[in-house]
Amino acid sequence: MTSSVAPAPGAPSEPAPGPAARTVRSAGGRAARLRPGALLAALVLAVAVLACAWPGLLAPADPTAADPVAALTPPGAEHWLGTDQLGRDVYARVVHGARYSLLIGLGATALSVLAGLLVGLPAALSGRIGDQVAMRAVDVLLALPELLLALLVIAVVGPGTGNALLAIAIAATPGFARLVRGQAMVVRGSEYVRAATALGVPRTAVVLRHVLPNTLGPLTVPATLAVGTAVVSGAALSFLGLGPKAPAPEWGAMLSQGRDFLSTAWWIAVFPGAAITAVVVAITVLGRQLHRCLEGRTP
Amino acid sequence: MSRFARAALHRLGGAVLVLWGAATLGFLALHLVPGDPVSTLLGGSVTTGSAAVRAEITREFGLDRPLFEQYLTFLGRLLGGDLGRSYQQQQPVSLIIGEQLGPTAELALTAFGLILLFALVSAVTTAGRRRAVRGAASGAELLAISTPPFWLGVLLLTLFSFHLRLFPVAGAEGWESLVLPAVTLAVPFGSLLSQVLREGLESALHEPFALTARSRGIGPLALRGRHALRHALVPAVTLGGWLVGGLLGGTVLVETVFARPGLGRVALDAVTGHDLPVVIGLILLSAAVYLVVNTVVDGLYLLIDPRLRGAGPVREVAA
Amino acid sequence: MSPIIELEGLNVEFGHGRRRTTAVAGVSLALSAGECLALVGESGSGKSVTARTLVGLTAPGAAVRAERFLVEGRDAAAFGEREWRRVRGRTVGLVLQDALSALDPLRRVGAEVGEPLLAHRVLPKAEVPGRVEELLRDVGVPEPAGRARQYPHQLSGGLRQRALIASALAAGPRVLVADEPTTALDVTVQAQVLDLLGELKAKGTALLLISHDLAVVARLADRIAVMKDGRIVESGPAERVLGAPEHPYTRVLLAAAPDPDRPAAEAAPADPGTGRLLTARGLVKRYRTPDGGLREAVADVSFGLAPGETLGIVGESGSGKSTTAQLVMGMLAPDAGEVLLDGRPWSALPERLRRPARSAVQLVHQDPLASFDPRFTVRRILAEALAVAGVARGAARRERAVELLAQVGLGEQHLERRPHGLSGGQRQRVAIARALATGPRLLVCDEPVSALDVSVQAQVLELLARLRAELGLAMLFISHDLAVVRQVSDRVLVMKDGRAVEYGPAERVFRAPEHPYTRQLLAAVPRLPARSAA
Amino acid sequence: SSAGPAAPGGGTGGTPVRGGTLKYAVAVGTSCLDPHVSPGDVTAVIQRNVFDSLVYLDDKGAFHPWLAKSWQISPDARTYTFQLREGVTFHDGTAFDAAAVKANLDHVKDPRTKSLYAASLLGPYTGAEVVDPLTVRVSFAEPYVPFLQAAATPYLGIASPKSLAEKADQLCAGGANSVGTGPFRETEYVKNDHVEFKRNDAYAWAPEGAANQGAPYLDGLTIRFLPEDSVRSGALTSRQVDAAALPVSAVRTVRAAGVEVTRTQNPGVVYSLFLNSTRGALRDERVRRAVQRAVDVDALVKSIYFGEYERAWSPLSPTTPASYEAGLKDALPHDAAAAGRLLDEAGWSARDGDGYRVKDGKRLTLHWPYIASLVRDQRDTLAAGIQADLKKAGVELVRDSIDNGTYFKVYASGDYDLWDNSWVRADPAILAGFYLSANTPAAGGQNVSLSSDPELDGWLTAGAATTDPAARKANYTKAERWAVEHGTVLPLYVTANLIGRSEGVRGLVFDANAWPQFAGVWRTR
Ligand SMILES: Nc1ncnc2c1ncn2[C@@H]1O[C@H](COP(=O)(O)OP(=O)(O)OP(=O)(O)O)[C@@H](O)[C@H]1O
Ligand SMILES: Nc1ncnc2c1ncn2[C@@H]1O[C@H](COP(=O)(O)OP(=O)(O)OP(=O)(O)O)[C@@H](O)[C@H]1O
Ligand SMILES: [Mg+2]
Ligand SMILES: [Mg+2]
Repeated sequence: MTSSVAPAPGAPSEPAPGPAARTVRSAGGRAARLRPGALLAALVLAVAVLACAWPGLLAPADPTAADPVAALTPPGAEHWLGTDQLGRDVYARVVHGARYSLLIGLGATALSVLAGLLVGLPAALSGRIGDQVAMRAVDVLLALPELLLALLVIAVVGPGTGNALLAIAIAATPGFARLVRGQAMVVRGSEYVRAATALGVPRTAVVLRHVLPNTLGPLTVPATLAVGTAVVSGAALSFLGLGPKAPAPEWGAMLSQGRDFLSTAWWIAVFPGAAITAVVVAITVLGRQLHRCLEGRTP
Repeated sequence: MSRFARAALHRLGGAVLVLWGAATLGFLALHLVPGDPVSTLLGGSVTTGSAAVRAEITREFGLDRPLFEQYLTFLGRLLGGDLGRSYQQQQPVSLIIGEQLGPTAELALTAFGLILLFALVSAVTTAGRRRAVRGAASGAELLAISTPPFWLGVLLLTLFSFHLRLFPVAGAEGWESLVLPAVTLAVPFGSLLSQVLREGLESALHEPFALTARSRGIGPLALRGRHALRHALVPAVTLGGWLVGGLLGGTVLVETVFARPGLGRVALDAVTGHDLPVVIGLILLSAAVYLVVNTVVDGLYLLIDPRLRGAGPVREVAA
Repeated sequence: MSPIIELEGLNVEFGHGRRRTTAVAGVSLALSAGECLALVGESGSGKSVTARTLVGLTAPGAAVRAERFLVEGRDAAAFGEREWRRVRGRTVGLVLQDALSALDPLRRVGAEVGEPLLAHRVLPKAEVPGRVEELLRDVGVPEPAGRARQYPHQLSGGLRQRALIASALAAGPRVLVADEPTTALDVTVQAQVLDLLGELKAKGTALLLISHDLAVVARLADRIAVMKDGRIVESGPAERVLGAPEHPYTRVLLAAAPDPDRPAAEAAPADPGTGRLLTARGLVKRYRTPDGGLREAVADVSFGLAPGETLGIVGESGSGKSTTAQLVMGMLAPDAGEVLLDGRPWSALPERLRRPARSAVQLVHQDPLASFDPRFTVRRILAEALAVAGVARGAARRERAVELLAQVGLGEQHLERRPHGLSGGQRQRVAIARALATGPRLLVCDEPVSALDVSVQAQVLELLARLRAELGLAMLFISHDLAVVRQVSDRVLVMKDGRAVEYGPAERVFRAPEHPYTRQLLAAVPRLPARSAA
Repeated sequence: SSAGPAAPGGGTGGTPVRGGTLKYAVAVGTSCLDPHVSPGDVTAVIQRNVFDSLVYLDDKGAFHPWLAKSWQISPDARTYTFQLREGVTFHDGTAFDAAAVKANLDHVKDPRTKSLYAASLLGPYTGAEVVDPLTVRVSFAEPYVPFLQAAATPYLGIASPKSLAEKADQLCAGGANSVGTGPFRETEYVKNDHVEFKRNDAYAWAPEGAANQGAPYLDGLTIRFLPEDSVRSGALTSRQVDAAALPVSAVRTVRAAGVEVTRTQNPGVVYSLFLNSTRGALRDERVRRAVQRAVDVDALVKSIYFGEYERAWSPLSPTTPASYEAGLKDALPHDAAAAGRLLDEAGWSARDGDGYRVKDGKRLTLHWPYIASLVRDQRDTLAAGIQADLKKAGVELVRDSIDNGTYFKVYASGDYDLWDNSWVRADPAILAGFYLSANTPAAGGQNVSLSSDPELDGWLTAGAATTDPAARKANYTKAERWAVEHGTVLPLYVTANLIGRSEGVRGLVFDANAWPQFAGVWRTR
C-alpha cells in the first residue's frame, strides 16, 4: 500500500475557518518565532544567572550580616526589599539565594537525566530480561511519591545543599529512566536505525551515532521543565528545614522563616516567594518555546 | 479469557515484586542511616535516656542482631501482615496509619475532584479559542504551576482564614477545614492537567477526522464533546495516574502548612525521625496505591481507545 | 439546468509577509447534478485546498478570495459559520484524502456514518441506526449491521473508504467532493470504489473527483481539469484532455504514467532465475496476531536472482512483500527456509558474520525520509555508508560522496542539506546514492517510487534503469503497481496473503497470466483510454 | 491557707460559671503521651489534666498537699513518708492508695518503661514501701532533696495501676489509655491534631488552696496541636481557639486583635549556649570568655523576641526557687573590643582572607550542631545573629545540621564546640544535671560544657543535700557564678510561656513550671 501522496499540510493552530490572517505553522513546519513572553523569560533567567555568578554585582550588601537595630524595616530607599527579623537585607538575600535554587534546579536535573540515561538506555537495548529487571526497579522508585523518595534520601544522607540536590535528582530519575527507555525503544525500531544496520554499521556505532543522540533530543524539553520542578522541590525541602544550612539565603528557607511574619512584615516571605515563581515561570516558558522550535524543525 | 488470566497473573506478580522491592528499599535506606538506631529510636529527644533504657530498646527491637537476620525477621513479619510497632510512638504501625489515613484520603480525593472539575472546564471552554482567551487561561495556569504549593497555602491561609476569616485555620473537622488545603493542592495540579487536556484537545482538533466531522456540518461543541475530548483523555489519564503520587507527596507540605492531621505529617515525622517501621508502612501503602492506580489507568486506556483492546486481529475483509 | 456550485477566480493564500504562499490561484469550476468533474494534478498543486474551500473549511489562516462563489445560487463568500454548517454534509459532502485517518478511531463506524443525520436533524434519533445500515449496504459494505458496531481500525482500507463515503452521503448531499478517494487502496479495491462513485454519479450526484493519477479519473470523469502550482492549466472534456492534450504539462503527465500494457524494452540477462547471486528457498515468516494466533506473513516463498537481473514482486497490501524484502536483507530471520548469497548461507548467519558481507546487498526504502537520521545532513548520511565501505575520512570520502550524488543526478550543493529540506524525488535519489555507496551487487527496492508524483516517479525509475545498466546491479523490485513492475522487471513474483501465486518471466506473466488472481489484478489496473484504444 | 495556685494572670475576677468548653492550642505535638516515658514539656502540660501528683508546687515555690495530705522528710533526706488522701478514685473507678503510688514509682523506674526523664527525676530511688493502705514510704540511696519537687511534676503523676498493668503497651497512645485521678478524663487523642478531655465530675481533691476545689467548671477541654506559629496565632485571633501558646513573633499582632497575653517565665535552666571547655580553641578560657563578650545578646534578643523574652544573665531562670544569682546581671556586657583583646591574648591575632582569625594556620572555627526538626522559637534566627556577631569578631561559627541518628554520637562523644539547651524545672537541682562532672552526656546527663571541677561538684551535691532554702541558694549561686565566669555558658534568654486567651476565658492559672492549669478555668457567658 502506498502512503498518501503528499505530506499533509502542517497542523494549523486552530480549526475554525477564519479569513482573519493568523500565524499558522507553514506546511513545512518552520520554527515558530520567538514570542515576547519568551524574551521576557530569557531576561528573567539572565538576571537570575547573573545573580548566581556575581551576586555582588547586583547586591553588594552581605546577605548574612545581621543588624538587629534595623530589624523588620519595610521596603524603602535604603533596604529596597526591607529587612528580616535580624535586620538582614532581604534584597541581598534574594539575590544571593538565586545561587542555591538554580544550582539545585540545574544540578538535580542534569544528574537525574544522566542517571535516567544510564538506566533507560541499557534497558531499552538489552534483551527482555534486562529490560524487565531495570523497569521493575524503576517501578519500585516510581511507586513512591517523589517528595517521599526525596525525604527518604535526605534521611539517609542528611540535609544540606548538596544532599537536597542529590535527593531531588534521585527522586526525578525514575521518570527520566522511563522516558529514555521509551524513546530509545522508538529510535531502536526506527527505519533509520534499521537502515544503518542494513548498511552494516557496527552495533556500538549505531547506538552512539543514532540511538543516543536521537534519544537525547526529545529529552531537552522535559528536562528544561524538570529544572523548574526541581527548583520548587528544592524550596519545598528547605521549607521543611532540610535544605541548605542556615544562614544560607535559600529562597524556600526564607519563605518558611518569613511566613510567621506575613501579617507584620509581609516582605520577608513575599519577595523570595515571588522570586521562585518568576524563575520557574521563566524556565517553563523557555522550555515550551524550545518545544515549539524543535517541533518546528522536525516535520 | 485465558489471555486475560495470564495478563492478570503477570500483573499480580509484578505487583508483588514492586511491593517487596519497596519494602526492601525502605529497610535498607533506613539501615544505611548513619548513627545509632537507638537514639533515632529515642527520637532525638533532649534527653538521651539512661544506659539501662538504651539497652532495653536494643534488646526489644533486636538491633543487636546482624542486619541480614533483622531483614529476614522483618520480611517474615511483613508476610504475616504485621507492619511492626513505631519506634517513636510505641504503637502498631497499622494502627497509626489506619487512624491517619482518613484525613489524608479525604484531602486527596477532594483535591482530585477539584482538579478534574477545574481542568475539564478550563480546557474544554478555552481549547482552540481565540489566542487572547487561550493565552489568558494558560498564562494563569502557568503561574499556578510555578508557585510552590506550600507558599500558595500560606498565602491562602493568611488571606482567607486570618483576615477574611472565611475558613478555619486548621484541623480536620467539617468541610470548611477541607476547602483551603484541597484548593491549595488542586490549583497547581489542576492547572497542569488542564494544560495537558487543552493540548490534547487542540491536537485532536487538527486531526483529519476532526476535519471530516466538521465537513458533516456539526457544531464546535459537538466536535469537542463527541470527538476531541476522548482523544485528549488519553494523555490526561496518563498524567492523572502520575498525579495521584504527586497528590500524596503534596499532602506532606499541605498538611504541614494547614496543621492537618494525616499521613503526610506522619511521613514527615517518621522519615525525619527515622521511624523505620512507620516509614516502611507508608512506603508499602503508597506502592500499593501506585499499583492500584496504574491498573485503573490501564483499564481506562482500554475503555477510551478501542485500538488497544486486543479484541481479535485486524479484520482483513476483502471489500 | 444551473450548476449547484459555481466558482470563479478562486485565490487561496497562506501565511503573510515573506512567508506568504499562494496555494490556489484563479481556479474556476462549476458542478452540475449527475456530472463528474475530475481535478488532476501532482502533489501540492492545490487540489485539496480547493476541495476544502467548497465546504468552507479551507484551513485556518487561509486568505480566501473568489470573484464568484455560488452554492445553490447563494453567495457563499458571504456565508458565516452557521450557513456553512447547513451546507456541509447537506448540500456538499466531502470525502477526505486518506480514509485511514479520516474516521475517528475512537468511535464506532456507525456513529461516524450517522453523524450528519444527527447534525442536520434529518431523522429522529431512533431511526438513525436503521438508516446507517442502509447507507453502509448502499456503498457495498457486507453485513452492515455488524460493521456499524465495529471500530475503524477493525475494517480494511476498502471498507473504511466506503464507510467514509457513506458518511459523506448520509445527509443526501447534492454534491460529493472526493479527494483522492482511492489513493490508499489496492488496485482491486480501487476499482470497486470507482464503480461505487460511478453509481452515485448515475443517481444524479454531482461529483468532484480529485486524484493525482490520470488513469484513475479516466474511468469516471466527464470533464478533467489539470492543476499545477495552484492554477488550472488545462480543462475540458475527458476524451479531449486525455486524447489530445494541449498543455505541455498535461502531456508530461500522460507520458510519465507507466503503462501496464507496454512491454519492457529490457534485454534480460543470460541466465534469469538461477540463483547465482541470491537464492530464497521456502521462506516462511510468521507473526503473532493480537489474539495470540499465528499469521503467515510469508508462506513458502522461493525465488532466485542472477547478477544483473531484476525480480519484481507485486501484490496487494499485506501480501508479504516488505516482509520478504526484510528476509532477503537479513533483517528478519525466517521461521523456515533460507536465503543464500552467492550460494553461501546468508539468512542463517549470525549478524556478526553477516555484517562484513552486507555491503553487497543494499536496501532502498519506500519512505526515504524515515530511513535518514533526522539530524543528519546528506553529507553525513553518505559518509556513514562510505565509512562502512572503507573509504577513508576527509577529501577522499567527500569526493566519493559528490560522485555518488552526481550518479543519482544531484549536485555538490545538496551535500549540506537536510533530507526534509529536499523534495520527495531528491530524497529517494539520496537514498539510492547511499545504497550505492557500499558498491552493492543487489539492490532491494521496497516500493521505491510509491510516494512520488508520476513525473518524479518516471525520473527515479529512469535512474534505477540507468544504474542497473551501468553497474550491472541486480534488483529485487517491490511494488503494488503492476505497471511499474512490468516496466522494470525481467521476472515477476506475484504474492497474495504471503504466498507466491505466480512466478515467471515478466512478459509471460503480464501477457498470459496463469493464476486467476493475477488476471484479476491486471484487470483492475486503471488504464488510460487513449492507449487501450491504441 | 496560703494564696495557693490562685496565682496572678488569667483574669481571676468575677464569680465562676459552670459549663462550656475550651480550645487550647499548643505548638509541638508529642510522640508519646505517657509522662512516665516522654520528657516533653507538652506531655506534662497535657497530662497534668489527667494525672494528679502527690504534692502541688505553686508558682511561688511553695508546696501544697494534693494526693498526699501530708508528708515527712527524714533528716538525712533519704526517706519520704506520705499520708495519702482517702476517697480518691481513678477514672476507671479503682481507688487510689499507697499501693498505687508504689506501682507508679516502680513503673517509672522499670527499664521496660523506657522512661526518658521521669526515671531521672526519681534520682537514687531504691523503692517504695506500703506502710498502710494510705501511707507510703519512698526511700533513696543517698540524700535527695529535689524529690518533693519531682513528685510535684506531672512526670511522676499517678496513673491507675490497672491501666499500667493492662495497657502497658498503649500508654503512649494516650486517649482512653491515660487513666488518672485528675480533674479531666482523656477521651480522645488524634496525633498531630488534638486531645479531647471531659470533666471528671467526681473530682473533689484539688490541690489545697486551689481556687476551684471541686470538679472543673468546664464541661470539656480540647488541646490542639498547631505547629505553624502563624496558624496558631491566626487561630486565636480568628477565635478558632480560645487560648494558645504564642510565638513571640505573634504577640504584637495578637494583642492588637484584642487578645490578652500573659507571660510567665519558666523556672530552671534558661535557653543558653554552652561552651565545650574540653575541645579545640575553647580549651582556652580566654577564647570562651571572648565568645561571651563578642555576642550582643541584648540586641539580638530584643530584636528577635521583641522584648517578650528577657535577656538572661545566669544559667538559672530568675523564677527558679531558692537559687537565682541576681548579681550576675550585667556581669559580662557585650564588648567587641574586649573580645578582640581576649582573642589576641589567646594568640588568635592573625586574620585570613575572609576576615577570620587564625592561629598557626588554623582558622578559629566553632561547630554548633543542631537537629533541624527540633528547632523552634526563632532559635535558628538567634543562632544566625550570633553567627553574624562572631563573624565580626573574626570567629567562624558553623552550624552542622545533624539528625536523630548522629545526634547521640556527637552528643555523647563531646564532638562539638557549642551546644544549646534549656530546661524547665522548678528546682535549682536541675543545675546539677548540667554541671555535675558525673552527668556527662555519655552518662545520659546534660553537662554539655563538660565542666568538671571538684569545688563545683561540691556545691551542687551540697545543694541537693540540704533542705534549708538559704543554704541551698548559697550553694547554687556559687555554681552559677562559676559557670559564667569560667566561660562555660552564654545565657541567652529566659524562656517564658506566652499564653494568649480571648476575652471571656477566666481563672487560668499557672503552676511552678509556668504551665497552665485548666481545672479552675471558666468562661463568661
Ligand atoms: N493549512 C495550510 N497552511 C499552509 N499551507 C498550506 C495549508 N494547506 C495547504 N497548504 C499549501 O497549499 C498547497 C496545496 O496544498 P494541497 O493539499 O491542496 O495540495 P494537493 O494538490 O492536495 O496535494 P496532494 O495531492 O499531495 O494532496 C501546498 O503547497 C501546501 O503546502
Ligand atoms: N512486525 C510485525 N508484527 C506483526 N505482523 C506483521 C509485522 N510486520 C508485518 N506484519 C503482517 O504481515 C503481513 C505482511 O506484511 P508486509 O508489510 O510484508 O505486507 P506488504 O506486502 O509489504 O504490504 P504493503 O504493500 O502495505 O507494504 C501483514 O498482514 C502485516 O500485518
Ligand atoms: Mg491533497
Ligand atoms: Mg510494504
